[in-house]
Amino acid sequence: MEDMETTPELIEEHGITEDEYQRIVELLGREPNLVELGIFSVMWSEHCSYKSSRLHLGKFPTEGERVIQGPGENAGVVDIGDGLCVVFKIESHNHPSFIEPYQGAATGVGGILRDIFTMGARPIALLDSLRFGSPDQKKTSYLLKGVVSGIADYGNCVGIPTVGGELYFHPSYNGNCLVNVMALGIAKKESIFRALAEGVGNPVIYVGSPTGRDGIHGATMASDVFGEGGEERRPTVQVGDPFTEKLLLEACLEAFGTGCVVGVQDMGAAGLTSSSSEMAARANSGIEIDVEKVPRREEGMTPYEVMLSESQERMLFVARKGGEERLLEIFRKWDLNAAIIGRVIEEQVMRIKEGDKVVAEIPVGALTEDAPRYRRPSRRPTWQDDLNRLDTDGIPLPQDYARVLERLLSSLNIASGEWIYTQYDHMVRTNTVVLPGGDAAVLRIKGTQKAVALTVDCNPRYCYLDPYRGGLIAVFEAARNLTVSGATPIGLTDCLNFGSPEREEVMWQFEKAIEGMRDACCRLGVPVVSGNVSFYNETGGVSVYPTPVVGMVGLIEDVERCMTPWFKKDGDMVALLGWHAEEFGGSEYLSVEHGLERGMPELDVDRELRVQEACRQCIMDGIINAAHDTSEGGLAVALAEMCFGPERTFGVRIGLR
Amino acid sequence: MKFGVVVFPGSNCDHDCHHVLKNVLSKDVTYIWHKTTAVDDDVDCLILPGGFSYGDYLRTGAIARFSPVMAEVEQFAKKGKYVMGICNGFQILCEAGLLPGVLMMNNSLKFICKNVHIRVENIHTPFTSKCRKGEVLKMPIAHKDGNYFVDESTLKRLEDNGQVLFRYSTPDGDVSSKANPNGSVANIAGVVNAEGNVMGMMPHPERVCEPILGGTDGLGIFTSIVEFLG
Amino acid sequence: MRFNVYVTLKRGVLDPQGKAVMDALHSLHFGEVRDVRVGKFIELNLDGLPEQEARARVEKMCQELLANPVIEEFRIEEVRA
Amino acid sequence: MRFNVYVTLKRGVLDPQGKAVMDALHSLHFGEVRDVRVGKFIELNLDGLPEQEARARVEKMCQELLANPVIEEFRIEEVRA
Repeated sequence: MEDMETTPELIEEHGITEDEYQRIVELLGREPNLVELGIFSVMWSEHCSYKSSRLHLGKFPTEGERVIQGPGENAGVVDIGDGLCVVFKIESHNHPSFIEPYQGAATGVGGILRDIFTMGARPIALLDSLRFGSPDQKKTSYLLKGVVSGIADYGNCVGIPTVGGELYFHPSYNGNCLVNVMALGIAKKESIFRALAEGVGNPVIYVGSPTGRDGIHGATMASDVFGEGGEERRPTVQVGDPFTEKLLLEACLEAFGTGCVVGVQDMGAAGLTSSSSEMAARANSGIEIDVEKVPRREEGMTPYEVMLSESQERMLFVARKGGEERLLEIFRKWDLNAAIIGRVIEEQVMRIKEGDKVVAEIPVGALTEDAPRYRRPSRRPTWQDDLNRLDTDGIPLPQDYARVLERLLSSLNIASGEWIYTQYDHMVRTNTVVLPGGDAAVLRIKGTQKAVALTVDCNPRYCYLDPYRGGLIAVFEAARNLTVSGATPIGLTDCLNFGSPEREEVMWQFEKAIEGMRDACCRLGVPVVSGNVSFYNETGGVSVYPTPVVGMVGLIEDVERCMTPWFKKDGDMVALLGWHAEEFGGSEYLSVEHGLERGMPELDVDRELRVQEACRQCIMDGIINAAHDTSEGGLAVALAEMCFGPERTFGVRIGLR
Repeated sequence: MKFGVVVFPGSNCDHDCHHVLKNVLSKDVTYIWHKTTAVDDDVDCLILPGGFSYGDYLRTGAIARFSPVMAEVEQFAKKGKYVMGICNGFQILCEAGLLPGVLMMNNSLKFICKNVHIRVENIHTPFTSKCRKGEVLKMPIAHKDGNYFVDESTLKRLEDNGQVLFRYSTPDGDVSSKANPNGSVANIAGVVNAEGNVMGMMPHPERVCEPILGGTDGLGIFTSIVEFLG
Repeated sequence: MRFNVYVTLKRGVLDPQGKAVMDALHSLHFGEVRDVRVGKFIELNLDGLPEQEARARVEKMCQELLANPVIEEFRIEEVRA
Repeated sequence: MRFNVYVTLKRGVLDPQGKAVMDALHSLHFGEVRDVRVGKFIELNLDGLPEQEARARVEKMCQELLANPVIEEFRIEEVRA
């Protein structure tokens, strides 16, 4: 198979366009062989190269005095004082989860956790943001059951608490579910590691599960839409082993303490190929790998398969020359496969050998910096205007407000997610101070008086009705969740789930949503430190609602001061902080009661900032017992949610005048 | 007085137990790697923590039971020293035959993580001497295989010898099937061996030893063994 | 009428449980074990139906519930009373 | 040389998994299902040993690790190549 000569069909099957192929020939100065073609196809896929989004992502603010590491590494790093920092990121595993929900979601958890501990941090929290089609679809319940048990089994076995998340159902996700997983870790500032293949002659060590044929072309699959019969791409699903992940986590953290580690990266999408080339690119060095030395699970694997395999639970280390034995000893202690498979070299190329035969040699820059960048055409959809026309007089007032509130509270996008999060161990590591069910999860930082607050949030309906304001609100709503917990937002990670970038209206939605998020981040002074883009979430030409999921982290200086949304004492006064407008455009009420998705709520940024600051001040001064933000379902639902406390249930009486 | 927290590949609550003993109760405590074959003499009490030893593959605790350290744990118990198994630790002690019975899959077939209430049945043991008879403790469980099973005759022996330490109950101490989260026979949540020096329980006391985490009902278990060791 | 259904992982799909059991057997000095794969064994008791029809029904049960078609395969065996 | 080991719960021991699978089958309109029991199916590949000796070794593996004698019983079957 290796010496097959690259035919147009083969190129097309690798998802590479005609002019991209010409560019490859130019960069190599010759035709690529099959191994090289495979490597280019995964490294230049949308998923790895961000070719349709890179130009727009540049608009985000990524600096700030707390920022230690912004976008470009495996995860973002933000300083929280006391010599500590938080390391966090959110990732998507949408396509694998649609094909095999259990393993798709489980490997999503495994992958995001490796992005955290590869930076030298101990992961302490997981959150999941899940979106499915309408509940009456048979496939929806199959996907939901598989995804939840996949996340539960993997997270529980690895021993990292899943402390929060969101669950949303909407017909636009019938053909494509969204499974975004966020993870956060803690590290000392001086023990942060970066993915650098530095120091000519330093040995490259492979550690973790042996390589199999799973997931080959996982990266290109994620950059491709499903046709109606998309399911026959089944063999590309990877299988996760949380037990090996736990060994890998402990072994890596132990290895980092030896001083023998120069650089490290986990093998994520595009496995060995992306980890090795990206580590070399970041260090302006080269890397040489002998595939024969790579531990394997199957016989007769070709260099093509070894380089593109996406077997899970594998890491690539660059060791200080002479320190490799010390590292191999630690990996043996933890019963992990480990082997020296290559070394850092002078010439800035990735050279793949099989024994002493060179099977691929590619300039490192060609795979990373010189990957194509497209400014895709974008156009405001014609149907956008009448989305914002809502004739409120035509909407009848409800006859029985109590029944309406009941229907809202039992609608799946508002109802409690307790039946899900009780399947997750959300208390292990004994840091969880505010348990799931509140606005944000709060975790104490042992050894300090501080705590961090975490939330993931996005209202896709707003982003469909008005992408700019939808993006703006997504960021402010995440900040609100942190503020009502008593936290100050300090950093953001995002997972931008959209349809095909080759469709103009999708690109318009993408640009506008990013502009809205950017403006909100600038006004809040919150930097974007990591993130992920997932395009091609569409089936049969129907794409998902624009879903820019925001993962935000806040800091609480004194953990005793953190706040929860539930009423605490009889006789407490209830006050609404902020302005109440007579509007219900784009509301859950309008959708649940009248099946309408029209109009859009206003957001006055200055007022929003003042309300959040006032709320935080009230909490700091200890003059309030509960604080909750009004989101889906509005004021009535917010008040009801405040009554259902984990310790006690309360009633509340409100005078509307 | 010194504690040892055994670390199996896949243990997750080892850090949590170590934290309570060292930072909350300021006792001397050390980690014991599962490949060790000799525990130093000055260790008085071994704790087998919660987690997913060996990924819970085949059966929970089935493989950990053969770790090199387990032969040492058996000797340690024979010498009359104290052994505490929490969640996965309890499963391992049952598989090793140091405690009677088996922990099967919850009858809901789902992993359950929530606060439950347990009633203290016997206060004449090193693990419950600081509790009051019939006292109800609020403690979290986090397991998929906590459905304790013993056959009829063993159950009778446990009841007669007072080896049942805790039963799942309602907040006011009523041992009803409604209060049983996983289907355990006779609502059993924790037992002790005939000699009284080896204990296993499914709920996690180490997760409720600090007010910031919502309560201190778990402290009684640790302070009992501390006081017993004198 | 009784049927046994054997559900196993497809060839090439990673079997972490099989690997863990093999390592455990090796640590118990059963060095001769080359490979282990762990699957599910389901005993089904059905009301009397003509054999052909019953087998077709069991086939349908496997496709719809008992096996995950993406990574598992199944074998059906009728148990003579 | 290949052996199959079937590990099942002893009669009289509650089988929550079997009950749950039966309920699910009923909800999928497979009303003819009377009873379901779920067990483990373990495939063992061994180096060549005389059949008698190999079977005895597998028996030992089951008693020591593969089955929990308190609640489980096992059946061994040699697979002709």
